[in-house]
Amino acid sequence: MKLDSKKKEGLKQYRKRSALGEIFHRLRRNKGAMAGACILLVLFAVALTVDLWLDQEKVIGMNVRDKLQGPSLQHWFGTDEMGRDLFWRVVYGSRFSLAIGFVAVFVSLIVGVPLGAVAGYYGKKVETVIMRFTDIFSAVPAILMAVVVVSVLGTSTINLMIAVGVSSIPGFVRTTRAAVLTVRNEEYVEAARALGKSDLYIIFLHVLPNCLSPIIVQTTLRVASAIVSASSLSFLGLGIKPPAPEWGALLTAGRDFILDYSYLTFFPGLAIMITVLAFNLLGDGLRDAMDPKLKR
Amino acid sequence: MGKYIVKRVIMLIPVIIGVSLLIFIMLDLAPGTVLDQIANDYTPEQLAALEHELGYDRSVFYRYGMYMWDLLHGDLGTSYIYKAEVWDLYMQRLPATLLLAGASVLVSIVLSIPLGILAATKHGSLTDNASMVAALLGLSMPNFWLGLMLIIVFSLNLGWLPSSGFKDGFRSLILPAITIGTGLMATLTRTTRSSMLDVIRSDYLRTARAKGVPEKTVIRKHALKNAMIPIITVIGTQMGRTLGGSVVTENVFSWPGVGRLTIDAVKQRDTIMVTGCIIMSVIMISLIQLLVDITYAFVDPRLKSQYASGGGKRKLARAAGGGQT
Amino acid sequence: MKRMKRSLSFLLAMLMLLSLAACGGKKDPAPPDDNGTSQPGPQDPLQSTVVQGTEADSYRKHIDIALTQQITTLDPGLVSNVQHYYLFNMVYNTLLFYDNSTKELSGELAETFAWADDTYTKIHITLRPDVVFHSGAPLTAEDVAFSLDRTTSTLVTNTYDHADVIDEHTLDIVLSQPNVDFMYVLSHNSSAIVSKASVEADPDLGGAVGTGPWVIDMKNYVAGDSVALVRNDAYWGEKPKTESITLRLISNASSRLIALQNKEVSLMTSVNPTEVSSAKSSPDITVHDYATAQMYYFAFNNTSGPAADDLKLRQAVAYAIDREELYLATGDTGASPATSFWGWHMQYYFDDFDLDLGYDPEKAKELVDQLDNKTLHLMVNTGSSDYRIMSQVIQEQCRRVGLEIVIDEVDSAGATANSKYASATHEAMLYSINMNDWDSDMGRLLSVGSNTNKAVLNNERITELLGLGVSTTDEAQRAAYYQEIQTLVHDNCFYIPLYYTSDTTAYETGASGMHLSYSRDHDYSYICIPEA
Amino acid sequence: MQDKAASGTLAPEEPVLDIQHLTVHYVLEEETVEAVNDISIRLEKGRILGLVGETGAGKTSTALAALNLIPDPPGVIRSGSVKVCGRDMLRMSQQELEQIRGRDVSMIFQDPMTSLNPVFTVGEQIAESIRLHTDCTASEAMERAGDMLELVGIPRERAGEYPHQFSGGMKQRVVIAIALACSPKVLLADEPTTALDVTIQAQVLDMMIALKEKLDTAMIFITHDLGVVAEICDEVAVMYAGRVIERGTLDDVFNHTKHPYTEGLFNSLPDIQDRTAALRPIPGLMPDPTRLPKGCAFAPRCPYASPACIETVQTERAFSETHTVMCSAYEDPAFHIRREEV
Repeated sequence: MKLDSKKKEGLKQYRKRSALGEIFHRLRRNKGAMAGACILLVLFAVALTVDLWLDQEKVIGMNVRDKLQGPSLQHWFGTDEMGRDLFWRVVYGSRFSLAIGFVAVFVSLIVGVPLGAVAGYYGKKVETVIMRFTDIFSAVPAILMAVVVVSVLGTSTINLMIAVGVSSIPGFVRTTRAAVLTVRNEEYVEAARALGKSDLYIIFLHVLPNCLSPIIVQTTLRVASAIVSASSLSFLGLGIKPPAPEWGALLTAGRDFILDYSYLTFFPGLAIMITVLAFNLLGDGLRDAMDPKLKR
Repeated sequence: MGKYIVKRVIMLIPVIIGVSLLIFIMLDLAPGTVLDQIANDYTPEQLAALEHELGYDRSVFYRYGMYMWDLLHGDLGTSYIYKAEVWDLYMQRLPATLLLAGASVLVSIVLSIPLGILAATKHGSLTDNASMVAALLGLSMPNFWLGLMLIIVFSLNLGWLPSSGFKDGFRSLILPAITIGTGLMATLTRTTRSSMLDVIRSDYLRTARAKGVPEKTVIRKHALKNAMIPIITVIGTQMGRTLGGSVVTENVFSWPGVGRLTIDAVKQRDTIMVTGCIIMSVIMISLIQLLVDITYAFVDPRLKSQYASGGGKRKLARAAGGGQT
Repeated sequence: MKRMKRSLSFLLAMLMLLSLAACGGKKDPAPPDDNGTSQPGPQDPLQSTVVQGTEADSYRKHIDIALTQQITTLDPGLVSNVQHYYLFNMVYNTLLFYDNSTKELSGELAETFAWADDTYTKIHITLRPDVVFHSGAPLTAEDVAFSLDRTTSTLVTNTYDHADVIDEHTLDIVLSQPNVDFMYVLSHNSSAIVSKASVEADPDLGGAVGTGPWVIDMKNYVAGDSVALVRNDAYWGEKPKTESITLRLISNASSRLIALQNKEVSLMTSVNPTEVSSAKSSPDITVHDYATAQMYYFAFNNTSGPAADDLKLRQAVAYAIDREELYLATGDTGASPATSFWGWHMQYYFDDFDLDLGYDPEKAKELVDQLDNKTLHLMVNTGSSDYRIMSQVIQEQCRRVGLEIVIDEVDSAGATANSKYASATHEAMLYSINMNDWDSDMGRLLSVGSNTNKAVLNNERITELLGLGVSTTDEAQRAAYYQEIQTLVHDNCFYIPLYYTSDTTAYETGASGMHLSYSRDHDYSYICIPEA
Repeated sequence: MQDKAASGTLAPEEPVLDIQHLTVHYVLEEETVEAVNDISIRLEKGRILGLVGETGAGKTSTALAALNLIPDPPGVIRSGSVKVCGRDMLRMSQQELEQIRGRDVSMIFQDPMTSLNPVFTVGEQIAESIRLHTDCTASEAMERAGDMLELVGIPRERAGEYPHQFSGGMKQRVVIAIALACSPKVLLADEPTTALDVTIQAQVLDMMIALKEKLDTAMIFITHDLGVVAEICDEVAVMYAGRVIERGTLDDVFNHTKHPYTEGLFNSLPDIQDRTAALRPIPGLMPDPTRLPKGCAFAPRCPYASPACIETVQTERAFSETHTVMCSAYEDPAFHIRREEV
């Protein structure tokens, strides 16, 4: 009896945290990831509430007398060719860039994940067809694919999001498929199958929830690259057009002044860099935290 | 080996067929055709004749069939924007593209591998964190922005390096190569780090240390060579991808690479040019992959014997490559 | 919806600023000249200039020149646009030479040239005997006939029928219909002379063999990016002082200026308007700015769509547009407003119309009130930032008078495709034209079937007048014909001319020998820079 | 602790390996694994010490500490000294360490499959050690590597082959050849035969004994196989939860077993005489090395344990000049374990 209680205690000692808790715990130890998460929190807070506290006049308010002034205490990032305060334009632009990043990735998520799940779950011919198609799709460089899609759909903010989203579909198909492959023969899936549940039910309620971690990592990293891609498209003249204060557009507009007023290019680029870095840090941290190889 | 190459070539065929069909259909959905681009250069009668000749009076599948027929005969077709053979146009751009891709990957290698090794040997330390942030920084900067900033500093303010073109040879190459190379750093550093981490914990490194092998040699000789396969895989992938063209950087530095050629062709609805460029890039990527596979054998004797016995090496190489994407 | 509102408010704010700027900067209208017509075009147009330099003992051997757009092909028979003319001017010769500062034609490859009949359908030409192609073959009448036969340019093909070769150096050029301006066409790059033997030997690249002072270095040619040229030491005329020139594309204006400042290139066109002052302040750079023969215009589809049968709608738009606001918005400070749909530099320019369709929002409002349909779709090629900006300004200007402009954004391929004459689907679009010096050139925009006829105009009287205009050399008659065309176009608002653009060329201080022209097809053949 | 423990009858010279009060901990983020706790081991020239214990008892950590090869982080050597031929491994510069490792002391690792570097030929791997520690050219080193291969029973022609071309037993021979390449004075053999099948085990063991005789190497033989210990060892140390709980000559430990844990180990062996007898495994598990009790770590599993055992700090108790035991039960002079009854 005495031994029994000891045994229990021993078992308690070995009890593991829940998988999610473990991931979160390891993530918290990653200083980079935490820094990224903090930056993102601030960014989200700003992007979501900017309408409430930022006077529109600051973003669009033009004041020719103040045009093209270098950074100062009054105008932290200086002013643009219309005398608009660049700092507030960058702040306001956060909602465009974040929205583009998320909507674009959402587009590739809703297409890529089901395709990857189906490919991984059914295997055989279905898989071959989907994966061949993915191979073909990814043979076209992402930026080129985005340009083609914009050519087909025309230029607009929504189309830009779709274009960027479409070009990252193959990544999601591959990630999801790989993840599904690892769980499709797990016992709980077999059990659900034995219970006669429909494939769709099994995929969405049993398989996908257990494949979330790589998809979450992929999502975080893709949001980062989507923001860069979108700004690249703006740069190539296919993205969002000025005067919308999207960062890529701000940057592109600044290029015309780069000789004399390089800060107009510098600050929006800095904003993109910090945001994307934050996503990348978080994504990288998540990947590390979810990587079973590093558990030892 | 010969059999292996043949197999690779055969595997290329469906991708080429598929990718060209994809491009044909998508560009057909976009408004306008290549003929509209050159419409001002021709009389309506000539245009109508051209339209018939190029199959623009028939369906996209007819044109695709025509293209495939030519392709079967080794003809990549003619660009009606440039009024020249796609093959010739591609070859005009290839030297600059190869140079830039090579230099960029080199920059990435020179920066990433030491950084990755450093991070791995100091796993979990501040150095590790800082190295990874440094590597991610490259990925997080929009290429064109970094390019512009480099131009401002090194061309405009310091006047050290040219800002455009590639006629100055090595000097012209520096800024664009840094621009692309730093963007490639993140993946390579990460791969080096995790691959080194796997190896550093391995028993055979302990054996080496127990023999009294100096730590530097342990890392540079014993560990690195073992960690090389995933690293080479990533280098190959990056080389392949940069060979497909780096549109944005080429744009910033007015670099005559295939990326700009391809994007311009999309804008001009030059379907044949776009398809040709992508087919060439698929072939290039495949060539690089072949090269990478051959390199594996030099790095890992286990794979060499796999090659010798034939079969299963792709799987093994892929497994050894580790799941980086 | 909310986002749309916001972008509208952006635009509104921008426009308010612009109108402020416009009010402040408005110059006095040009005083009417003796004839009572106000002076067209820019106040003091730079006609054409050869940049003068000092003589030196030695000159730089190699010069790089920045292009603003692609050179896609080397063959003058296959393409016609301003970028290619830089190249064609250097590599090829034409039969005649037109000096646009004296407005006179002289022989280039032709030793003599004259109309052979009085119906203006046949030109008799004798060639210089001492001309050889870059391939070494001598120039013959066969080459001339061959070149004119193969060129695809509508400038030539519209009236050229065939050439009768009389002997090795003599031929008659026969036209399908009278065209008194055809000699100008023969001076145009579209009728540059290529070697028949070379083209027949190599259909793809043979067209790159000309007779001009520069030879294309095929080994270093990268289509769409750069063309390397070496001096033609066997040239029949004056030989250049520079040994080799590379024309290469730097499509971004700021990048071009950086390359110029960094001495990577020695000459560029189209300095970014925002950077002109910066460029001018640099002692290493000389900047020329000048009015050009390029005109931006607004074209209604006059065959189908809401504007086709609705003169009031067209006029309402005309009244609503404030041209000055347009070019201030695009940053083209050297631009001048266009009143008549004609080149300011052309001989028969006319703008003394009875009906004044100048900016008048009140009249526009009145007309709009009478309209049933108050919406118009404007197709905009987003490949050009000028079109994009102008469309937004026009949208706002029309909104102010109660007319809704819906902007349909397409890329340049889409714009061309949707506005083809035979199958045009646009309701209205913005476009531009580079006008040649001779008045009949406007026929490109007015004649039936032409793809550059963006108004999809099919007006019998205009067609008739265009024919009459080229069938006589009587200046008074021609003036009357062209005046009538201009009045018709103006009063009916088939097109609304917007403004004539200005342009800049910047080069390394000390460079000379370039022939700069308002027609923008500058000739860089004799550019040279003294060795420091 | 009683230093005199293992001296006396043995050769009077200085021990080649002298581990004193060694404590090794693995410091993890939240907990500390107390792998080795204050152990001392002496080993004289030419002798073989069997280090016995369950998995996780700290045997390998002890051996690694002897080479100063404890992975850091997370490993920390808290205290103690490890003298190899009189020089303290734990207070040496990295360079000095690299000179001594492989030359004076070397180690054979547990798993031959993973202990060889897959991308170098076995010849290179043996020669590397020779080149590092002796003054010779590359070809001489390769020549001697060939000699070593022959010594361990592998034809020298195979020096140019890669590890994956060898079988498990062959690989272990290569590992042994690497360890012995420079005739070290001390050899730490960490379960060198565990990964091999039985017939090959015997071959490898015979070979090691022969080599030991030839090179006069002192050896610590880490194993949990008591049969092997009986066959080759001169002395035995039994480890449990990071402590040496019983040590002595082979005869002391095998025939005069004192510690209840050692007894448990013997009891859990199948009895060859009585095949019908049920195995008597030790109940329970090793305690969590992150929270060892203050007193005896074996107490929770010990059939003789009294509540005091867990609380009392254990000290070594000498039964003879060579035989010491760590068990507080012997405070009671009447205490004896059942094995002695038999």
